[in-house]
Amino acid sequence: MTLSTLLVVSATLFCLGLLAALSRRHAIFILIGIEMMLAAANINFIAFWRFGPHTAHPTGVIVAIFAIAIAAAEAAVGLAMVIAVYRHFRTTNVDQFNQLKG
Amino acid sequence: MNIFVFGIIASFTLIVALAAATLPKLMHAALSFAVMFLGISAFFFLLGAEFVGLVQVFVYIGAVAVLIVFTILLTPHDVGNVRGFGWSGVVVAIAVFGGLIWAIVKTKSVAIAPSVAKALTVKQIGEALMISYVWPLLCVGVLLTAALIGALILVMEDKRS
Amino acid sequence: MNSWIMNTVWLIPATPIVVALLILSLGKTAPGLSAVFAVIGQIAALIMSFVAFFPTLHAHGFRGVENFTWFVFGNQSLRIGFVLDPLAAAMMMMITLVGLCIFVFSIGYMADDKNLSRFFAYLSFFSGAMLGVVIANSLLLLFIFWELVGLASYLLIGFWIERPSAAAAAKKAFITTRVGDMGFFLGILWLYHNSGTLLFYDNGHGCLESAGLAMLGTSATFIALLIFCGAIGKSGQFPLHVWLPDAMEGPTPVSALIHAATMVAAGVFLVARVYPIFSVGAINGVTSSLAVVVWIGVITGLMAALVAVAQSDIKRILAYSTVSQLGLMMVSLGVGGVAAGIMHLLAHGFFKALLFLGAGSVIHALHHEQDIRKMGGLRRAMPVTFATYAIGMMALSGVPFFFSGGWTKEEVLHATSSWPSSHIPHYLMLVGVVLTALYMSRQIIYVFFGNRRAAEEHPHESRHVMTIPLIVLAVCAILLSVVLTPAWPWLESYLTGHAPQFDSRLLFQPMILFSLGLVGTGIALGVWMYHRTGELDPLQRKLPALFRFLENKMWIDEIYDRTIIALGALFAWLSDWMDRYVWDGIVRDVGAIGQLFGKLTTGTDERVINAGVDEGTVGAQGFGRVMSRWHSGQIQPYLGAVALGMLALLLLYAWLG
Amino acid sequence: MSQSLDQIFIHAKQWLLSFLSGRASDLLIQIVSSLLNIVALLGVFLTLFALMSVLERKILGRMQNRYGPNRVGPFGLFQPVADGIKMLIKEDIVPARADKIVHFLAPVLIAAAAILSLGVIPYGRNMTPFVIDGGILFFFAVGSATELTVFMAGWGSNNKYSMLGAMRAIAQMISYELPLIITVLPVVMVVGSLNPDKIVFAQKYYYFGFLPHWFVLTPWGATAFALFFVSGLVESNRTPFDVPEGESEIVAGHMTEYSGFKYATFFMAEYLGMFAVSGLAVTLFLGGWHAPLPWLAFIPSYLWFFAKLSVLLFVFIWVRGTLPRIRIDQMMNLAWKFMLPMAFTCVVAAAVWHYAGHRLLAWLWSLAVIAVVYFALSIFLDTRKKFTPRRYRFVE
Repeated sequence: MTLSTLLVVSATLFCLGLLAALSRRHAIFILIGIEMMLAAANINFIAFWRFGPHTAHPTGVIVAIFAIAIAAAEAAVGLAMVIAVYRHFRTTNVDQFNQLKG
Repeated sequence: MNIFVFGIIASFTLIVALAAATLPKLMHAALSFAVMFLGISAFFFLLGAEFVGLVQVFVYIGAVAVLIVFTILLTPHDVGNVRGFGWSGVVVAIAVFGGLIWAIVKTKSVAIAPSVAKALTVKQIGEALMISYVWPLLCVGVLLTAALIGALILVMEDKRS
Repeated sequence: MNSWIMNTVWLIPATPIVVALLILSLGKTAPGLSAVFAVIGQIAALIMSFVAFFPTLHAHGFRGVENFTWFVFGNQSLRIGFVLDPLAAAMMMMITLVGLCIFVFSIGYMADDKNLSRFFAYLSFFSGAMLGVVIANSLLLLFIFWELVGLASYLLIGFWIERPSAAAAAKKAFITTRVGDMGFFLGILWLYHNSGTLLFYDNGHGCLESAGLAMLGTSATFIALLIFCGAIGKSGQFPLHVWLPDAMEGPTPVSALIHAATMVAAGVFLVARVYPIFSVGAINGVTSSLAVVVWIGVITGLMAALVAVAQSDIKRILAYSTVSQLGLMMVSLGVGGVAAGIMHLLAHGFFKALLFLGAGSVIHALHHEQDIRKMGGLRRAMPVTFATYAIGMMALSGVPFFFSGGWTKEEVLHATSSWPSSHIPHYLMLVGVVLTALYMSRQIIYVFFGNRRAAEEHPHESRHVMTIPLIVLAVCAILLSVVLTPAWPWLESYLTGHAPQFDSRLLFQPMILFSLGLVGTGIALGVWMYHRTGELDPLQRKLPALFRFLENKMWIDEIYDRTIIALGALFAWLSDWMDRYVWDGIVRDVGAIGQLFGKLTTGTDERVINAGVDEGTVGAQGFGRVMSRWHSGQIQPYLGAVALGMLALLLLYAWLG
Repeated sequence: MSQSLDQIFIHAKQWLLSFLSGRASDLLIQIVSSLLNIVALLGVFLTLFALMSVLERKILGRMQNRYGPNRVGPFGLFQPVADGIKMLIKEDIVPARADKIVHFLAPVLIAAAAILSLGVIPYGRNMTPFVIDGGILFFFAVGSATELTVFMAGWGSNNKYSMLGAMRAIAQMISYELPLIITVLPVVMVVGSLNPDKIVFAQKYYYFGFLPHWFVLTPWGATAFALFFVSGLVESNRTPFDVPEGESEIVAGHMTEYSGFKYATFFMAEYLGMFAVSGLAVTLFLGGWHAPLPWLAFIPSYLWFFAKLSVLLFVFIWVRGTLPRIRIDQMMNLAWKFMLPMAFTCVVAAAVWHYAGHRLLAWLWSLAVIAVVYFALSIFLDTRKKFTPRRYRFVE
């Protein structure tokens, strides 16, 4: 197991998140996809910390912890927005949210 | 650490992640999403960051996944309307995937084995958080409070209507 | 030791104010608790005053000052501070002790009121604000607390807010004192302009110290008179005395607090505090500003004493008596007897609080009957109230030897007799003494002697919580005379900073016998006139015209109504008319001109400028239409674009590196 | 003698593993060691579950003035065996419109979570099945998965009672998870570790030679223990907080559509969760496996642990036999208005304890902090005012 295999796994996870965010029509999938991408990024942080030269300083771990905290906040606000948008448009299909169309 | 355990965890995580991204039923996808974090936290355990793994499980399975299923319950929808699948997104995702893999393979400096390191204790993380990163920690606290209040205000029923 | 005292002296006014806020924050939940808090706060203030009193005892002429910068504007800094000298310490002792008695009395008197906690919060606030006035070392800080005192009096006079008369009286008190405060504030500004400081004592640079006073020059007279305006308003001097009798609309403990310890004392205290400004350039102890003080005091004292003779409301009589006594104090200050005036203020605080609380006890027993003609014969029903009330009456009338009021009044008369400018004030004050004894004996005969005329069948003695403060105050009124006798004038020397000397010969002077005779005359006259009283006042029977004149307070309120208030109404009507027809018309004309100009410019705009802009916008619109095709308004294409951009960056980076 | 008796299970395990050493790879030995731990854990706690189910019924019976089960075996002790057989041979019904996979996975996962959370508790000297630095965090991380599994049960059943029950369960679990976790914080703060073993070791001393150094004997520890215990009652859905499965209101909550062995699994998970919470309470506040008096230390440590555990379990049963169920709004009010502030107060009191210096002084100070907040809360949350005499209004 080398760093590159881990990176390949996290890149795959990232692209699966991107897939969920880009191709699904339900608004919640965008959030799920973003959370997956963030998780992939967290794996990278931890991996680079673990494989890097300074394992004594838990910098990567700290960044991951902050990322988790911020992702939780993002999920809370995002889901609240989904509910608010649903109340307004009576749908969660993101194709129909095109009020900003130019 | 050996390649066997790693392979099991990686395939488990990626299969569940694929399920989360593609399962037609929203609830199944959300539950797979929750299970995926078990795999990710296993990665963290494998990499010696037990604390982050536990926090990941705690936050995502305990809180975010519950939030998501609640949101799904609160937004009943006509299933046919949301069933669609955008193939352009698949193309973009595959293109990005190709680009990333190409970049990783091309970069020689990442093909390294892990160094032998002492296990990271919770105390070390706590000291780092409370000494070196105390301001970011406070900022995150403020951010979480703001997010809490903001989320509440967003979903609050409008009294007038 | 001293610095420790000075660093913590601010706690004395702060404690009651904090207690007031605490009580207000409790809300109506626990009225009993609020009373307990208020009393505890007052006891704490009393103990701290006592502690602060000690250093002033040891060194004669002690003066501790603690100044600090409040804020800085530009290159100037505004400094405020606290001062502790015999004047402040004695005042604090009096305020906290009398206040404590009144607080305790209120527990019984206001027991049935549903807003008890609000009442105690205001009382505490009132007491704290007055303590602030006393220890302020800056005219500005004093003014702030002064206004807080005014606010508290407004809140308390209008405490029974559901009564229209109480609300009106509160407004009247507030507005009338505000007239005086306007002058006071102008005086402060003028003083700051001339001397550059508002601190009283500041190591020789304060406005009351020689360097500061020297800078005032001739304007000192005007500054002093303007400051005196404030004292006129607060201490109810003629012509701004009209609010004080109306302030009787508040609950009786409030009247006691206003008349004895806090509000009216503030005016006299102010004059005593800034006395150096009044006496700038004095010849033989006489300046024009002090002469004004004297004459205002004389007019007030005599007029109020006359009016008091013909009043029938038990509290109004006491109110006019207060006005009259304040006039006496002002005279004393004006003729140079500062110590005598302050001593009279302190003694007056005790016995006037005693009288008011005694009146409150009577009123409480008679279920809020205040007309003395409907009282009578309460001597047996309320022995404690009667005994203490009699002591208060003796003290107020100025019976010498045993009662504090006698000695202090003696000092005042002594001071007036030696005023070089004129002897008329002295004689008029002697008349005032007779009148005081007269109306007080009239009141006490009406209330306590004779037959029972009250509608209430069985009036009974008040509860212990109300009688014990009366007894305490009565004891104080008597015991205080020990330190006031001319034989051992301890309090006077304490205030002036000399060592007291014992000289028993001074106890018996012809002056004292003379005044004893005057007081005796007054009391005898009262007994003779009123010993067989009915519903109709003997004076009213004999001299109905004079009685009506006095009963209606010399028609001063009516005169104000006809003159000042009518003038104000006229001005208001006039300015309304001007606004409506004159200024409005001008504004309309200006508007019309503007409109015309606007029409002209519109024409130019539309024909000339718009044409050019229109051409430009058509081009921009076309470009925008092309660009807007890219904006689907949906989030996923945007996300995809971001992903593609990331991919492009990645490829670029890989290609370069 | 007592030493060897104390470590008898450790020695037994090492003896078993010694057959493998030298013949198998390290990984295999590690796996076998873990398996042995798991087997021991499951054996002990499933037995305890069986025992508990019959004892609960018997004790409840005594409390309600009747005999409990007393037909099967001596004193009815074989009742759980009979129950087990009955559960196994019952028909397993899955509703036609149910989400089959989710419906099946829910009981499995809920039991798994409960068993996992049992893994980090030290049962005796050197007897922690799964040693991990952040053991307490592990406990709560695994415990938080229960919410999702309850939701799966409710949603997968496709039944409105199940869904309502699941919603209630999640609402109360989330609400009470906060006090549950925050009351652990003072202990963690004072010990300075999330490791259960270290927390137990920190309580091994005795004041004056006889008074144990347990955290429950400090003001903040006593308060935190009380709060923790109540939150534990809620987390394990026990009376008086059994709102999610109140049979008189919503049949059986999220377990309505389960029958046979799946129902038994839910039942078991609930009991295992109860054991886990009690075990954690023993570890955190009651000195873990330490003896209450120094001269009783010759009794093996695991016996002490299970003695304390049984006392707590008895209290669970006792509470169930005594108190009626409370309403969901009362529960939420209790959690957010009283328990959460009190839990934070415990944290503050523990900090005061830590910095106050002298022990007696610290004791008094932290008691003062808690007492002040307690009385303030009791004044502000006083609801007696609401019960004023009713006023009737008539048409005039």
